Amino acid sequence: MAEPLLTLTGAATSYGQSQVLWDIDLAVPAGGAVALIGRNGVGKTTLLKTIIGAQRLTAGRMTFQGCDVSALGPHQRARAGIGYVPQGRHIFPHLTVRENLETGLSALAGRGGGAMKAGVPDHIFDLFPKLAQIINRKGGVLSGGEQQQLAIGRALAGQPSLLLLDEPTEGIQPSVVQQIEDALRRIRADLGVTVLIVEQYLDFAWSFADSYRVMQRGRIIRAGSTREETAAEVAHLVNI
Amino acid sequence: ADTVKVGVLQSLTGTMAISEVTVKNAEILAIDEINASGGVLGKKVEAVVEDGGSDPAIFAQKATKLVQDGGVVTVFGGWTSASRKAMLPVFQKLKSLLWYPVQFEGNECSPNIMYSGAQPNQQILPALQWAVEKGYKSYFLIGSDYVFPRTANLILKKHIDADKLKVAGEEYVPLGGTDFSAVIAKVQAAKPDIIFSTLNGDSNVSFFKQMAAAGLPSAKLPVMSFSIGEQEAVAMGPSLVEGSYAAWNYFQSLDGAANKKFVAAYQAKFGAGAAVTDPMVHGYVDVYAWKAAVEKAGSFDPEKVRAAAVALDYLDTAMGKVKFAANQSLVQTGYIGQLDPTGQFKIIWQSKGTIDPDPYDPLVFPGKKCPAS
Amino acid sequence: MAEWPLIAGQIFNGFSVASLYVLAALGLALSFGLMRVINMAHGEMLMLGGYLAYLTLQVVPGPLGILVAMPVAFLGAAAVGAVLETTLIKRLSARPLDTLLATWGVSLILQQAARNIFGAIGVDVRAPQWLSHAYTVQSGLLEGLTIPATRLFILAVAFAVMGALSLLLARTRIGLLVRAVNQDRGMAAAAGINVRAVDLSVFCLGTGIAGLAGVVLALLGPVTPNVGQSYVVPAFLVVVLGGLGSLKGTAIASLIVGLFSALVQILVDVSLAQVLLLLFVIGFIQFRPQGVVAVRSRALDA
Amino acid sequence: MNAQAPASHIGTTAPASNLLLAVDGVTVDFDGFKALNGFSLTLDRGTLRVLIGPNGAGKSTLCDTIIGRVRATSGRVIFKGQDITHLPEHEIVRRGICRKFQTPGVLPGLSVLDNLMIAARRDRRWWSSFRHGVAAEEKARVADILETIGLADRAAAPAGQLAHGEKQWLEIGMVVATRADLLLLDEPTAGMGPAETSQTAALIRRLVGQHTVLVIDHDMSFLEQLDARVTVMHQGQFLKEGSVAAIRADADVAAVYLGRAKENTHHG
Amino acid sequence: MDMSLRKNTPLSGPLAGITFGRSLAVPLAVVALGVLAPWLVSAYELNLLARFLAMALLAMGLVLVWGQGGVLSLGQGVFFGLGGYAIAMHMKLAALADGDLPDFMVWSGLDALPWWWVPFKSPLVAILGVVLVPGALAALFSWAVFRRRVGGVYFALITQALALAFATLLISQQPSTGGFNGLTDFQTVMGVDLGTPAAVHGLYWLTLALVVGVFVALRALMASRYGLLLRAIRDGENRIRFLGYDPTPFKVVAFTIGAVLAGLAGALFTLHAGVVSPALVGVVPSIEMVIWVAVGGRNSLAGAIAGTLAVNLAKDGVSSAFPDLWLYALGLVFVLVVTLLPGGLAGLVTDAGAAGWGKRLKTLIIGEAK
Ligand SMILES: Nc1ncnc2c1ncn2[C@@H]1O[C@H](COP(=O)(O)OP(=O)(O)OP(=O)(O)O)[C@@H](O)[C@H]1O
Ligand SMILES: Nc1ncnc2c1ncn2[C@@H]1O[C@H](COP(=O)(O)OP(=O)(O)OP(=O)(O)O)[C@@H](O)[C@H]1O
Ligand SMILES: NC(N)=O
Ligand SMILES: [Mg+2]
Ligand SMILES: [Mg+2]
Repeated sequence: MAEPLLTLTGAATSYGQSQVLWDIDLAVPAGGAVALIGRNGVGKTTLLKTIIGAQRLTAGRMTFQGCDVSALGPHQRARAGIGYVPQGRHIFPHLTVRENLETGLSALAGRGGGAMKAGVPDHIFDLFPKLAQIINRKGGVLSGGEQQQLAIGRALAGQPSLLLLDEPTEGIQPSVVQQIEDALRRIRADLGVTVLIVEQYLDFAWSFADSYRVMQRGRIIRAGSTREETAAEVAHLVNI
Repeated sequence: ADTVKVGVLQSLTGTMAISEVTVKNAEILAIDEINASGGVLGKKVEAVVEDGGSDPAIFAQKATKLVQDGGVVTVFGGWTSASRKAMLPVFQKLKSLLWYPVQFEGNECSPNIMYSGAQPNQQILPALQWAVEKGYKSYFLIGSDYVFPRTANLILKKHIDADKLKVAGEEYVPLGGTDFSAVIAKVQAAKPDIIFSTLNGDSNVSFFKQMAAAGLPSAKLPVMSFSIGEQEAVAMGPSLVEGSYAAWNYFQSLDGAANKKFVAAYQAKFGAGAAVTDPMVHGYVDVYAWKAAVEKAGSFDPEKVRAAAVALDYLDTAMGKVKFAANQSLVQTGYIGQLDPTGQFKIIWQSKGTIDPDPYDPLVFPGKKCPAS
Repeated sequence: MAEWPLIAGQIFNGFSVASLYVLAALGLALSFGLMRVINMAHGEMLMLGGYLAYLTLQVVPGPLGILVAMPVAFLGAAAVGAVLETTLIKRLSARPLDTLLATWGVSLILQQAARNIFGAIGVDVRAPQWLSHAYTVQSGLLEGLTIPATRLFILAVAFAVMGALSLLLARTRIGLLVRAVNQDRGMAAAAGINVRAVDLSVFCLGTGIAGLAGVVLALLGPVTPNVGQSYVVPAFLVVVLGGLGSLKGTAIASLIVGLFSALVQILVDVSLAQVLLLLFVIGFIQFRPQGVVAVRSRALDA
Repeated sequence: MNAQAPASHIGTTAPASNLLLAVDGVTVDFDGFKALNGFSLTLDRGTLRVLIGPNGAGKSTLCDTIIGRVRATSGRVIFKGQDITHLPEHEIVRRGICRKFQTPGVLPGLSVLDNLMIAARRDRRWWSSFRHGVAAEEKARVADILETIGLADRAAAPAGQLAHGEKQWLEIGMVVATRADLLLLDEPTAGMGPAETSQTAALIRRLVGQHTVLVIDHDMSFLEQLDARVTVMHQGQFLKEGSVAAIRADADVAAVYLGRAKENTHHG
Repeated sequence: MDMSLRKNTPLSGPLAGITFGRSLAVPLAVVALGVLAPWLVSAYELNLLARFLAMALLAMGLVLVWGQGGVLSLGQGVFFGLGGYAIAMHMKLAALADGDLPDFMVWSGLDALPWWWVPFKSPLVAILGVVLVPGALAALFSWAVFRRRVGGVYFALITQALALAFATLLISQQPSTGGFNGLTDFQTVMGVDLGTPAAVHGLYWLTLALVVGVFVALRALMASRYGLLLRAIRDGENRIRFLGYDPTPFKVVAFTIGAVLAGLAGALFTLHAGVVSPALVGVVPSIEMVIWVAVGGRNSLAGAIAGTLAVNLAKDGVSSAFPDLWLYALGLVFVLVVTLLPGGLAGLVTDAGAAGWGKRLKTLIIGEAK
């Protein structure tokens, strides 16, 4: 198989004095979908933050598309092609939906001038038609579900090759959850985007991802394929 | 020991530093000269310099420090009346003597202070006398908002009224104020013959610039200033204030060997272009007067020095013949100068002889007295 | 009535003072509204602009010197702003009260530096001949009303700067990026925005405008080490009144402050006008606590 | 027309003995956009009500209006027979309503324990804050809640350092600690795993009776565990009300909210 | 469970912050040294110490207002001034024969005592005025601002404008305030001759006692539920509202206490310095007051005292010898303390603080480490 799109080797990080991640080894193959599962507080979000560069590695290293990116800042990693949808809807509250999406275009800087000028790609509105309806409303006044769609749309505007998703369906109405799930599948299929997703619901994780990683207390304690094992077989690791 | 300590207490920091540092320089110059020529009563004079920080409370604190802990026999210093007022109780309590070098509003007569700066009747009133002689009828009074301008204007108003002339307006701006648009509008509405200005420091620049911009340069509407000296004029760009008037007891352009010698000595030490102003000369004269008084008394004791100082004869100084009167203020001459393009004043008028200092204007404060003799 | 020229004059003066406040406050409003940075050394950027104008006029005397001085002062102040931002402000992001205090320390240092370099007493910047006249109404109701050309010039500069700035923010991506960074730095970076570059540009733009303001202030007043101090407190009040650094709010607030001061000065002196202005501001926030232009948000701690 | 309870039932003079809250024809207009449009709702004492509806239906806005964070353009909110529509927020809370926000609102610089202590305090008037003692009853309750929300071993940690899910728990704990009569829980399980979700459901069921609880959530399996009456809202208006089963079977609800996948076992 | 809960929590008693035993020895020794100071230092140094201790009262107030409440006031000079003027007005009147006017009123052209001066003839009114006038103004002002939910930087800027306006007002109302000169030349207070050593020592000890008393009282207050709520409001004012608390009175109380302490400080300072003037109340002195606290540590009462003494002693020593250097030093101290040492001197004392300092120093030298 080809070289993984993203690798972490011996990665560790901490908030101030308290270490949160220990010795993380992770490889995400290009075109793949990896689900990161684990109880509350085990460090899933922290791991994604480390990958986007919002948390610094205190040990280990990270490569993306074969290059060592350990020393790069978040915006450089975004420009290299990592898109990030954080937990808790971090949209820009005083920017309109359109402007929020346009901020995502910044990740295109240095990747051919035309793409940024062309504006927000249409396929985002195909994936999330609601966004087109509320295009001029301020992000801060949107409902939770609207904000989540916006956050994903913004990440896609930067045309990432790797998309980091932190519990994207949290707080979303069932029919939109469906849409988001469909959208994510289409993102993988049509755009060829690689996905690393944090998800607490094993059913969805299993139906969406090819492989999983279980985290416990800041470590990856188990890795496997969702095709070879059933969700029930790993559930005990998550639910204790 | 064969040294005697004196205090030099001026603002070296804060808003007043700009003016007071020059006075400090002049005082130190005098002390150095005295030491070079053998000191006082055979002792070298050691200057203990302290910073008043442009804050009256610090002046009081430092005055205490100098006299109580520093062992100085006398102190030269102060500029604002606020600093003098704050130091006054200290000198009274510690029975020491302060030499104060700046023109002020009078209304004070402490045995522990030697007032060499002009009393109102030695600066303000001569200026009014000159203006009346010139035929100006309508006066607009502008000042920075503090004690000297307000008291000076109080005196001016009484005298203008008494002379049956007109006060066209009276306006104050906060110290350091820079916006004169409203004041100038009021001046334009009042159409005075002359402006009497007790504006201080930076505000003068704004005032003259905005007057010129509004079509009222000094040539059109004369201004008589009581706080613009050579230093300020040079800094403001003399062309801005060219033709305007000032009243002082000293101008750098004064004739006389003593003045030539003083200016040369000062410029030798502080740069060829350094401007010399009235308060600086008063500070310089104070030190020499102190020396003369000490020698006359044969003692450094403040009480004896004070007694000797008021009994001295006329001294020949850079500002002409001066002496301390019985009320411890300086008997001196009033001059009016007109600014020329180089920042020097052309002396266009002077009082008839020296003027005896009078802290209490008889028109404004009838009944209060502290006579010169 | 003899009062009319005075009242009309004061209304004009209100606009004129407002134009000074706009110029002094715009930079503050930018860095405050967009970065939450209160730059207490802003006044010293005005001062710097004044000194740069003085230096420029030494090199380029003549009628056009002042026009050369404006870009020079803009760039010079922006450069100092860049140094300030990279050495200090960036270390204090998200601590607005601390930036306020630290920049006050900077302001002390810059004032003292100016004192040591240029002397405590200040330098002279003179309006060129083509600005040294006044228009006077010769007849009619407003007979006697005088409008100085310098003040018209400053008014024009204020309008030009406002216009250029709103165009810049509206027509280029910089405005968008700046707002995004302000609202959520971490997320902005993750979206690919170079937050450091944005911070730096905004701050430099703000100090640059202050430098420009310093040039025109020098036409009306002195250039001294503490010239900035006399403008910075009212400029802060403008920012408070204007509401979170919106340009429109800053402009309206400047006008309110300018007209208020000018009109009450018909009745009271400058000192009292200053006190009344503060009372007015406190009264004003009883009705519009968010300032002239309010920003709404659902966030719990916006 | 959509009011599920006739407005005439609601009045400040004669509150029905069992009636705790009545939202009476409330409209909230944001610059022309009506987030709530003549919406009415009544809650009886000691009951549990579930509120669902599409994203943007106005559920959070309803909570905002009840708690005073957003002011009704028209209509009234009656609580315990009194009109609270225009009271300041803290006054409304003191009358016995507490709300959990959709994004956790804990006090980041304070310890978990202090967060709870502040919430548990009965007397919230400023002049009574100068004493030091803490009522034994409050202390016991906080200890109890700490156990329940599983944060006992993190009691001294600053709340800002908790993970998202832990913050959710803490905020639920804070709401419970206030002992308010009416608890508004806006998406209490967002970010929780299935195990925690079940625990939350159990906790809420225990609270009912002593408290009146309004739960908003999108997780149908969670709502099933709650097994309460469900009100569905849509575009700021009342759409349907009924049991969980009835709602799941409803075609209108499916159309605007559930979507095609009724068989979906987790969120919907 | 309950036991472990109570350990190390601020809720466990009024003196929870103070650990008894060994650590009490240091403060006791310091206080003892303070009590003996009149015999240890010169009269001038004692006067300096007395002034600075008076200022420390104000600084401790800022710890409550700024450190605990997160409310930065750039207008403490106003309240300092009000306290100072209240006592100074009394002393001016006390020195006069019946019917006489203070000198500055006479030469400002006033012929009757302004009505608001009259009550200050009474020493009781003056003493009450020292705390009530600043307290009432602060309560009114802060209530007007806080109730409209204006805070943070806005509040800081408004207080700065307040300082400017107050100083301007004092100066411009010369006939009744003494203007730029302020009030000075006091002889007696409450019938005691201020010049006698007994009066000087007595006033010094009074100041010291107040510093100690206020220290203990504020410490207890910060450990009380009020202190906790104040910190909670600093953290999330809106969150607190939705827990049923009205943040406004808490902030108003803190600001008022800060103002009362400033007023007290101003009165004592005026007694020690023998002068009160607008130079003490304006924008710059008000910011300098914040520097004392920033240097000492905004969350530490002891730090605030230490910071006040340190900055003012340095000012006294350095500014005369190196006037130019002093301003650079002051500016630099401010920049460095705020950026590298947000906990101030107090932060240095704790081990964690020292480690943090080392780290920040490293960051400064080597570069970003976030
Ligand atoms: N800013 C922070 N400072 C200190 N500790 C933190 C911070 N953010 C998170 N932590 C701690 O790091 C650990 C991991 O947190 P993280 O947010 O990565 O968990 P998570 O697996 O994403 O949990 P959840 O499922 O609840 O979102 C937790 O114990 C949390 O308390
Ligand atoms: N302050 C505001 N200004 C303008 N529009 C607003 C404001 N607050 C909310 N809205 C709009 O009102 C609608 C209802 O929002 P609300 O948050 O109540 O929805 P919700 O039902 O809670 O949705 P979700 O389930 O996604 O949380 C949304 O479309 C939102 O954009
Ligand atoms: N004495 C003066 N000029 O204040
Ligand atoms: Mg998480
Ligand atoms: Mg909601």
